[in-house]
Amino acid sequence: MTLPDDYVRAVEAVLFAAESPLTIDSIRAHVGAGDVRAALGRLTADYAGRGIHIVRRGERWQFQTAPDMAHMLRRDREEPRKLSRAGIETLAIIAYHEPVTRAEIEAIRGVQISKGTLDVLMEAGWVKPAGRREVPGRPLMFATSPEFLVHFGLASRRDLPGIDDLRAAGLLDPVDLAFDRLEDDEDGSGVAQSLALGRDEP
Amino acid sequence: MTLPDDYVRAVEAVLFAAESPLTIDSIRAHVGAGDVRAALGRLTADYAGRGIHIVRRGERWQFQTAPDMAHMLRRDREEPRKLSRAGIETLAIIAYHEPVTRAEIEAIRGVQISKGTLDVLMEAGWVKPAGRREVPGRPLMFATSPEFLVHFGLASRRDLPGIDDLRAAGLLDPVDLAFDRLEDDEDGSGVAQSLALGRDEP
Amino acid sequence: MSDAQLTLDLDGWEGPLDLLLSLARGQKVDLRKISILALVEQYLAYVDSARALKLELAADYLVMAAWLAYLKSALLLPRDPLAEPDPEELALRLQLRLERLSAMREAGARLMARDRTGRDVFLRGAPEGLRTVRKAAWQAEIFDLIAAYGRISARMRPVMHVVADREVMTLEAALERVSMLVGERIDWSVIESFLPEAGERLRRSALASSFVAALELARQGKIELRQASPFAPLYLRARA
Repeated sequence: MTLPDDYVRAVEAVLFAAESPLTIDSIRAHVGAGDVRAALGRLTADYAGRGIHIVRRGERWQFQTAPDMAHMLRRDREEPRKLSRAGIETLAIIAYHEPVTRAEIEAIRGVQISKGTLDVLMEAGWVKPAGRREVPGRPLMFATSPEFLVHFGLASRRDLPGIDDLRAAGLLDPVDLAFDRLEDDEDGSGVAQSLALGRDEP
Repeated sequence: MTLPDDYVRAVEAVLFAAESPLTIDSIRAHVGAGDVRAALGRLTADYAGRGIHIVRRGERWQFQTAPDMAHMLRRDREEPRKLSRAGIETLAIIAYHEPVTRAEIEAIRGVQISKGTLDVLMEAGWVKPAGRREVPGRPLMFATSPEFLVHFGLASRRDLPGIDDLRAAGLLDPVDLAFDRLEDDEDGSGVAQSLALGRDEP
Repeated sequence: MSDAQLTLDLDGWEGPLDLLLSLARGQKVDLRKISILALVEQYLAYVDSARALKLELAADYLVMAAWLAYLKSALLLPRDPLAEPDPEELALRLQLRLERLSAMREAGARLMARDRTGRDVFLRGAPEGLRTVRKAAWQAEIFDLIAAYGRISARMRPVMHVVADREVMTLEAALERVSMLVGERIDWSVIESFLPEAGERLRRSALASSFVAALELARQGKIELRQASPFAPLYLRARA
């Protein structure tokens, strides 16, 4: 491994000194013109296998400790507050479906969201309002924030666990849409078949 | 350079996440028994020549950005700002009467000038001190700078329009004349509004 | 799942769909292969047992129970092609909803199991921080400068009140003229006849001065004044 040049060193220092994840533009504002992305690539490789890593979170980059060091560091630290089951499900629905309205969240969960649930997610900084749906009543939509990606260690929303499989299986589509597609795909026989199972079983 | 072993990596991560410099004992409290000093030596060598260093302060150790990168952590950003009314008037008096003392500026303006006003003009680079008036107290005099001419697109101070030009342009309309004209206006807001526009009126 | 377990967990569910999903999971098969009919029966059994124990059930559990009872009977009856809505469609929709809730529940669990900041990975404890020093780039236009000087000049220039040159007849001149002319008249003469030939501005001044002169001469006993009524013509005559 060769020593990094001064531009790479500057990116390294700025990222290290930062109090929050930095975009490429904000890094460049400090280190001046140059290939920040290439420098980040070089640094990411340099730190792979070390006790600290460089990671991308959305469009932002930061240093953090290697995940396998968790047990060394957890001591004398408070665990982040535990989310309720309603909170976890609501967060998952927002993350996998965003932007999504409160009514859409409730349709998936089959139960009304209590007022505190969204508040807790917004207070944690993981969820933020994301405009209004242009339908009658113009309901507010919700989406995840950059802090959500940081907290859950996601480079982007595409890294949400299993999101590609869920999408491929149509499990991120509304029931109506999924139902119509089932009818089209299998022109009724599939429906009949799966329900035959339902009927035959005791 | 070989990759560090897990003990070295643990020391690295602990040092990174620490909120203050750590003694060898407090590092050991986190990472468990082992040669912390050797691990620190290894890390110090690994980071030599990088953008961040491991440094020893007395009996405590910490990460910090490389000293030659300190200037990167600070970034100057220029923000356009309009001169205040006091600022532009003071600048005008200096331009038309230079060299002038602060007392003379105040006599012409009829209003005291705050210390900040001249500071702003000097910070902008348009005004500079120009010797002292040989009167009791030897007050400082001010004059415009070459940058002043450049900024305002003037070849010389003689290019500033004279009093007769100002009168011809309607810029000498006495303020109370403007008031007379506006007294016909019924409501106060109309007066305020037209006053703001007063100098544009024929 | 026994009734006892069900009642123990009475408050553990977040609504009927949650309960249905738990029951469906009890079938230990792919959700796409669950028996909706078995599920319906389990749910109805749960609601019955809760009632038997005289437990208060939230209204939405009872609404779901009524709906499922309807679905059950529709599924069991010979298929009526004209029946609306088609019970098999209803069953499929319920199954799709359960699949979606289940998918999100698993996604939530996987999300929570990730390496989370502050629990599994840590950020730098004492970052130096980055500083942005804002520097003002002062702006002003040449017009602002000139206008400002115009404003100061207008404000500070000595204020001069100029009175336009006006044609006037002084009181002295009027006294002299009226005394002279009144001696030459024998009878009453209207005051306007004492005024000089002049333009309108001088005439107004002369009228005012001559009127004051007439009052003064009358006070001195040199002339007499006569006026029929207010604003009527004013006549002058030398005192005999």
